[in-house]
Amino acid sequence: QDYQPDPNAKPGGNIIVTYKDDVATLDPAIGYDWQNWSMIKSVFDGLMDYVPGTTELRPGLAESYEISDDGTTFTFKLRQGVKFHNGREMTAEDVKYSLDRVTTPATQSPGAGFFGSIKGYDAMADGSATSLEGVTVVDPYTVKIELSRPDATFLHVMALNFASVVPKEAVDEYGTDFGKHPVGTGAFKLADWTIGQQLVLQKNADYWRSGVPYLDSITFEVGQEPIVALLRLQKGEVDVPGDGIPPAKFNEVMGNPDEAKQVVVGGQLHTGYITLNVEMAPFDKVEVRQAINMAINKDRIVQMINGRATPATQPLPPSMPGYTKDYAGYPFDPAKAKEMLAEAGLPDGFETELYVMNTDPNPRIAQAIQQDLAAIGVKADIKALAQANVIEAGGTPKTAPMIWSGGMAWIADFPDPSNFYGPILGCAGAVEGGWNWSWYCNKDLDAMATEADSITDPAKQDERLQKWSDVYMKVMEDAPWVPVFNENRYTMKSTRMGGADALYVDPVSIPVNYDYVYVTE
Amino acid sequence: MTDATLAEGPARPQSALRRLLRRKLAILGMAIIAIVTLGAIFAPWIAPFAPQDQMFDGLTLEGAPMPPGEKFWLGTDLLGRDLFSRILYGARTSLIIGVVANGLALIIGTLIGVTAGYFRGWIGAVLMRFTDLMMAFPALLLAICLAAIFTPSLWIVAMVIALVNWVQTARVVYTETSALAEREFVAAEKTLGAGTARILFRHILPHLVPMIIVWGTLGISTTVLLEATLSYLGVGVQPPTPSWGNIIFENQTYFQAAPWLVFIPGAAILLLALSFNLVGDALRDVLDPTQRGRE
Amino acid sequence: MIEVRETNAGAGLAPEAAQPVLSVDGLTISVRSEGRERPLVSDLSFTLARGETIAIAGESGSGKSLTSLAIMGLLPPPALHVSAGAIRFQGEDLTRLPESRMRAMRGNRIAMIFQEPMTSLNPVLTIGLQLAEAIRAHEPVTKREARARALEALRRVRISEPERRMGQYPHELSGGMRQRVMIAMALALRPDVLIADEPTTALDVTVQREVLDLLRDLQAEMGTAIILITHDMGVVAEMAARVIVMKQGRAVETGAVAQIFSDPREAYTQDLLAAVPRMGDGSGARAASPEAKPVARLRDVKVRFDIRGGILSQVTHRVHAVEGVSFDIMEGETFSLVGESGCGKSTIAKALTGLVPHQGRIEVAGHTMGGLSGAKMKEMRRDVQIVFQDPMAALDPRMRVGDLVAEPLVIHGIGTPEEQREKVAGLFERVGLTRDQLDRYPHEFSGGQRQRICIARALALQPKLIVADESVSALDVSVQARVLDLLDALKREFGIAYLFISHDMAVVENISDRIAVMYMGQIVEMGTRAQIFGSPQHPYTKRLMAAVPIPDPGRVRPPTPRLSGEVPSPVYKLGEHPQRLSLRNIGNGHLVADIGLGGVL
Amino acid sequence: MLAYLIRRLIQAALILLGVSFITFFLLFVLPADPVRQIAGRSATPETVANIRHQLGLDQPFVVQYWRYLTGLFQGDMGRSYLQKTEVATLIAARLPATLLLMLGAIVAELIMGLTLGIVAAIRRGGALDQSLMITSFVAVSAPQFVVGLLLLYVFAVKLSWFPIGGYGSFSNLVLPALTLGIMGSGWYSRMMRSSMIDVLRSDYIRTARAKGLRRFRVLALHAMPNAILPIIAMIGIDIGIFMSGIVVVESVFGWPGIGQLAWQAIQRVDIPIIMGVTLVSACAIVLGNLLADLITPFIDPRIKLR
Ligand SMILES: Nc1ncnc2c1ncn2[C@@H]1O[C@H](COP(=O)(O)OP(=O)(O)OP(=O)(O)O)[C@@H](O)[C@H]1O
Ligand SMILES: Nc1ncnc2c1ncn2[C@@H]1O[C@H](COP(=O)(O)OP(=O)(O)OP(=O)(O)O)[C@@H](O)[C@H]1O
Ligand SMILES: [Mg+2]
Ligand SMILES: [Mg+2]
Repeated sequence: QDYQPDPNAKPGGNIIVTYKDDVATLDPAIGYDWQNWSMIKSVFDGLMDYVPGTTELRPGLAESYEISDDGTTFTFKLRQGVKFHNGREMTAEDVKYSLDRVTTPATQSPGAGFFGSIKGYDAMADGSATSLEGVTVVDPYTVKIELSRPDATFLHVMALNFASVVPKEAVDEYGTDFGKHPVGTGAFKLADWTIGQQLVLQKNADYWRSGVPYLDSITFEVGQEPIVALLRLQKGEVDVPGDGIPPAKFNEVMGNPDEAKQVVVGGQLHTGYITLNVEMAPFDKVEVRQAINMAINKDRIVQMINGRATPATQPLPPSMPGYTKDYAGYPFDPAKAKEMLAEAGLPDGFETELYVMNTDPNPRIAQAIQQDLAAIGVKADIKALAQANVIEAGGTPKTAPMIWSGGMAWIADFPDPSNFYGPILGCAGAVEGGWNWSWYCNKDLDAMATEADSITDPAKQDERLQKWSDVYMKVMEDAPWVPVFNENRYTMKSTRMGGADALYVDPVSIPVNYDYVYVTE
Repeated sequence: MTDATLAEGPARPQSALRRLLRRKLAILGMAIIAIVTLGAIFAPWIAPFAPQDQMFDGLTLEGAPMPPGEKFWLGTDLLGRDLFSRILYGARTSLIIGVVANGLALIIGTLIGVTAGYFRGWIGAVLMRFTDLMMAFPALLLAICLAAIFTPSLWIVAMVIALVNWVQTARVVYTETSALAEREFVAAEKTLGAGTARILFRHILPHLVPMIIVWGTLGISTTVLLEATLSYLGVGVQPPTPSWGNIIFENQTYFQAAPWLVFIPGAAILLLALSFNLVGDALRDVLDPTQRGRE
Repeated sequence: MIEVRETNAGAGLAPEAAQPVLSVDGLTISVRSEGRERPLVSDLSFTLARGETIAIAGESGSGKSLTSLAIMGLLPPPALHVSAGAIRFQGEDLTRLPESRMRAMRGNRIAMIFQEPMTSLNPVLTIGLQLAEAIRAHEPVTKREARARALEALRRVRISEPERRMGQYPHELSGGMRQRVMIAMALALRPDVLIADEPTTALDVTVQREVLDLLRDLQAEMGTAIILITHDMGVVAEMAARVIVMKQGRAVETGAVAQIFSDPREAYTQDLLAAVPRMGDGSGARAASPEAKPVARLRDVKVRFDIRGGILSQVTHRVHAVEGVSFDIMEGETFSLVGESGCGKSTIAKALTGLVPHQGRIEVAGHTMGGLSGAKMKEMRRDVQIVFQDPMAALDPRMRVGDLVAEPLVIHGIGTPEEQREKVAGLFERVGLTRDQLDRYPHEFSGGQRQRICIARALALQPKLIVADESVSALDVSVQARVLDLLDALKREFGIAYLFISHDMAVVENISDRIAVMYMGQIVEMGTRAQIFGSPQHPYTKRLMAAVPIPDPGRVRPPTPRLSGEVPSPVYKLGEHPQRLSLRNIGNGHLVADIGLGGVL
Repeated sequence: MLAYLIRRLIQAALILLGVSFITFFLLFVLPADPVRQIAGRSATPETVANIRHQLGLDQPFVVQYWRYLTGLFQGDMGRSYLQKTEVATLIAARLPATLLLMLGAIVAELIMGLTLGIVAAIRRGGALDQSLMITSFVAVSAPQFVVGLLLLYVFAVKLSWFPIGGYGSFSNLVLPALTLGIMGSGWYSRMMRSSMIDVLRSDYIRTARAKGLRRFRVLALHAMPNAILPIIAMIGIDIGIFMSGIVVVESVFGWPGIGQLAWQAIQRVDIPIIMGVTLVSACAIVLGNLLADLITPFIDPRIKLR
């Protein structure tokens, strides 16, 4: 099944998108910020792709693929005649080169770990090999990838930016500056980049998908305060404010019917949660963790952020496959929470610390949490720190008893339930420097997760999702997290922007799927 | 003592305080400072609500803060807390920063400036090079690093602010002291056998008072805002402890939607700084004997 | 500069003494303070005829400067203002003139030279610009013309190298040269009236001489009427035809100079004239008794100041401020140092009091200076005290005078606070001040009173030697006389020795026992008062003497050669040294240096 | 003069060395690990160790500092950990904008501050003086973010006199420079007022008036240069103070300067960028001070540089 482009779409035009933060790099092996994530998606392609506006996989540079019965060998047939922006045809060699590159430690890719299931990855990671053993070029248009274990998420991994195909000669030419001179096969190519000011992507006339993109070019202006971006949008100078509607203006925009019409609302693969460090007393007691879960007034927090989210019941967001629909989560019940604390031997509560990243609205949310905890006798000191310091504290043993995740994690890399487990709830992440900030390590669950991910047969997809659902339900029993809310997405666009609403809340392309939107004038 | 000295009584000039109290603006300034200080001290009794209380009716259903009104005199903030109570409690922090930290910076700056300005030679050279070095640091960066290394708390923040803010004072005091050290009355004191400490504290320091007052009063706003910047960067006073500065910074993007959240604490800072300036100006005139008879 | 202007056409050609160019009528200047009006100048009247010079004399603070400022319309608002009377300039009342008309008048028709040549020129603008702008402010001339006329004006005041001066800044000029520039500026537009407020008080005798001569010549040439303000009766006698004597804001006596000098009617005028030190009548001085021991011995004292430059800021030049000076001061003796500005007098005073490091040997009351420990130094300082030239500068303006005088007692830990206060009160009475003034601040005293306070402070420790560095130069004659009397009385009473530094030869002659004449850091002549004043040997000494104005209107001064060069500078490159003079004893301890030092002499 | 310059430059180099050492040390002890930022959330401990080794962050402090220093002497400021780009390139791309903004701000604050100060000095004690005093306190107490947005809202959005942010032309510069300059103008007006009052009392001003010069000429030519002397030294100090304002102002106006770069780098412990920005701004401050010192002799001929 493929996407049906909008029949009314008109080619041509330029749109202006703004961001506050600068774009760090367009190197697909490195870029991991949400600004460059979607830009890289438009400049590069991977073997796999998603149907625009959905979480459904579709083939990308691969025309088709085959999975062996044991789920460990993937054979991709490449499209022929796909040209890089430098004019050379893309071949299987490029695919292999790209995967080797992203897994080589010298590249310092933050996404290397996603490829851990490919045979030979460990040898790459410790530097003893220079090429992935499991990736073989069968012929110029066929590439075979062997895994060391069955991995049901592997097709999603191949749709990640990190798996984008890059031409070796361009990487060699620019070396570490490849990120500033990207060459890919995508719908757009980089036309101009004035550091700190703007970045212009230009339509790739030779794009292998026919008919798209519609836009002639996209200008990204960086360093723009969201409030100012909104003012410019209202004056018609900007088409999409990349950072969304600033909280300070949210009520004003939504209260104005004309402006509210320009807003597209959608879900997002996001969960905001509090980690409870199970290695630190008293969070080592499950009753305490459950009590905390019952103490948080999620509705109030959602109200405080102007209702831009829905209260969460579990780690997975509702739009994620594997979400347990009939699970109501812990009820908000401070009285019960207090009782449970008393049962755990803490009738007078206790003192603890809540780490939080220092950008609005996170300190505010932390203060709301703090107040809820105070109601059951738990006195939490807030430590609002720079992102890097919070991450540092989370990854250091017995340092941060509680962390509010906002601003740092967790928008899914790909729409699969496994993405919410490994590094942030599994044992693998519960190490020094890891991202499992609750230090929750349940071997049984790890085993269940591995089992689930070994079910590669598409026919058994439901069984797999059920397994994942079970995993997360078990997690909720042990309560290392307090899932607080799932953020919604509010994308604002200028009146001249066309294309289905789904494109503006595309779950994998934030803020907009650039390849398919168009302008109406 | 003898009758003669008693008889001098009326001729003896009135105390500085008495003369200060004759000035209307100075009294206004002192009154405001007193109100702020008392408000800070007695905040628990005056404040209608606890400063960290996030009240249910403090937010609209859409999550917007309440404008000033009957229940919340100065309105509420984004978490539904009473702004008036927060301003009262915030005065504690801001007074400590604006008065203690700023005062400490002034003292350090003055000491270093005076020492360097009076003792030429290597002591002066070393101190001034050190000052140059400190001046070459982007102050904010230094503050961020220092505050991040020591876990942030009100007193740490106050120290950090004092540590980065003395530099300009030192520079200016240095220049002034160098000039004073050349004045004839200093030479005259030396020939009387006056020791260095005596010359510095009895004769040079009093002449620096007017300048120190200008810097000190202008410095109040600057330090209070610096504390806010630090809070904003997460290396300042930790939430939910209010300070005038961090109330502004937390809410500055809302200055249109909820102007009271920015302009009321802003006015408080301004008022405090202005009051100190009024008192300072008056104090300067009162302490300056050459101004006597010209009031 | 030949030009004819409507208003004063022919003024120089046919001076009509009877027609006043300026008349002041019942002028009262008041200050508004604490809501009350207090008159500072009351009911002052006088007229000034074309080409005439009138002097206003009187003690400090008598309202001389205020009167001149009132004429210029420059009283500092809002406190000071003319509260009654009129100032008529060619029939127009200046006090009623709007500011724009008054501005047109200033500099053009009425010009003024101020008391302080050092601070009256803008330090950041060139001389040429400051001159030219005065011309351009009143006459529509091009920049080039204005410059040409400025240069012309500089030539007229006989400044050396006028072209170069045009591009120089005030600090690059000596005091005398600056005063010439001020005069050039004032006279560039040939004003009808020139007000000169103490034009020479701050200057050396030699320079004073030149400036006075210049003023007189220029007046003769241009026919400008001059109001000369001064407290120096010698200057009055030499320059003016008529004199107004002021006291406490009132004119106490007005008349022709000859008549006032010969037959003063008012008691105050008589006092004033009596107080004028005259050369050749020094009476009270005694020669030191031969058995007297020296309190201070200076042997080959040198003081040099380093001037740094270069990348490592190494010493490249040195100021040889004092270059091998030797003399003794005996107990109970007044030893005077005279010489032009910059010759090193103050530096010797500073070396003697330990304020600057020196080479050579200085012994004071048995202590050898240099390398003294802190405690020893403090002890030594009990024996030498210094009284500076400017009493205001020497007193910390933020302390009460009682505390200031008690300072030395506190520092040296003498007595309890009560005893100290008693002692200070006693000292106050001794120098002629009252107890109830103890709690006032320095600015609340007159200059003379302040100097007494300084003297009281110097006396507090009962020193053996007091260094008086120009201690009376800034005081007006009557006050000066009182202070000198005080010094003399103290000398008799306590046997204090003085090192007296002054450029006023008349004062020096009156009080000294022995005198040393300095030039460029070295002594050129030394001897008893009789030797120096009776038979000056060195040409430099002679020149100093000749420059002194004589308070006798009848006396006609013999023409002196005019010099306009600068005093040569005592700055030498590292390694170079000034030529050392050797002193010859020409009998009875009268020492004279070899003649022929420097180009000027 | 040349000798003076050389001596000052040597001094400046020493100061920069000190700044680099202290900053490097502070960043070394800072409780945040850049490697974790680089490695991402899916990294294994081996990967982290590997990256740490590649960057040399496992070496002792002295070795790391020495390496940085030697690199610096060869003109190498290192590579950004996260942007994977030469720091020199990043800074070079953004520095002109920041310098331009600072220059604009200095001009703005001088124009505003000096004018207000002079007016207050002339009208000393009057109602205008009092209200100008309050104005200067408002200027000093106003948070720059709010000032910036207010200016933007009024002059760009409502009145359309200036563009809403951006970079390139003079009209882009006006509002940000004004915002940054407002705080300084408060300080300057106070300084200028007292300095001007002193100067107006001086003898040479009386002389100028006695010459019959126009009031304007007396103020502009005779009083201003003298009154401004103590102010010039402040300008050098100012550049340091600007650094914090620049972060805010640049983001409000979308001004592509180093403030934003620094801000992002601090958030994510991108040490090479923090070091680079610190050194560059220290350089600016030191040179600013030097420049101020070099200018003074032109205004005041009494001052000789030695
Ligand atoms: N701005 C002022 N405010 C109040 N009183 C003043 C002011 N200026 C001068 N006076 C007073 O006016 C009186 C006359 O001052 P003036 O300057 O005319 O004295 P003078 O005769 O020129 O003395 P000197 O010889 O010391 O220059 C003095 O008592 C002085 O204290
Ligand atoms: N600290 C110093 N550094 C450099 N040169 C100095 C210093 N003090 C004095 N001089 C120079 O030393 C020389 C002698 O100065 P001194 O003050 O002793 O002269 P003076 O005879 O007291 O003159 P006056 O009559 O003007 O007071 C002058 O050329 C002066 O410029
Ligand atoms: Mg006078
Ligand atoms: Mg002298």
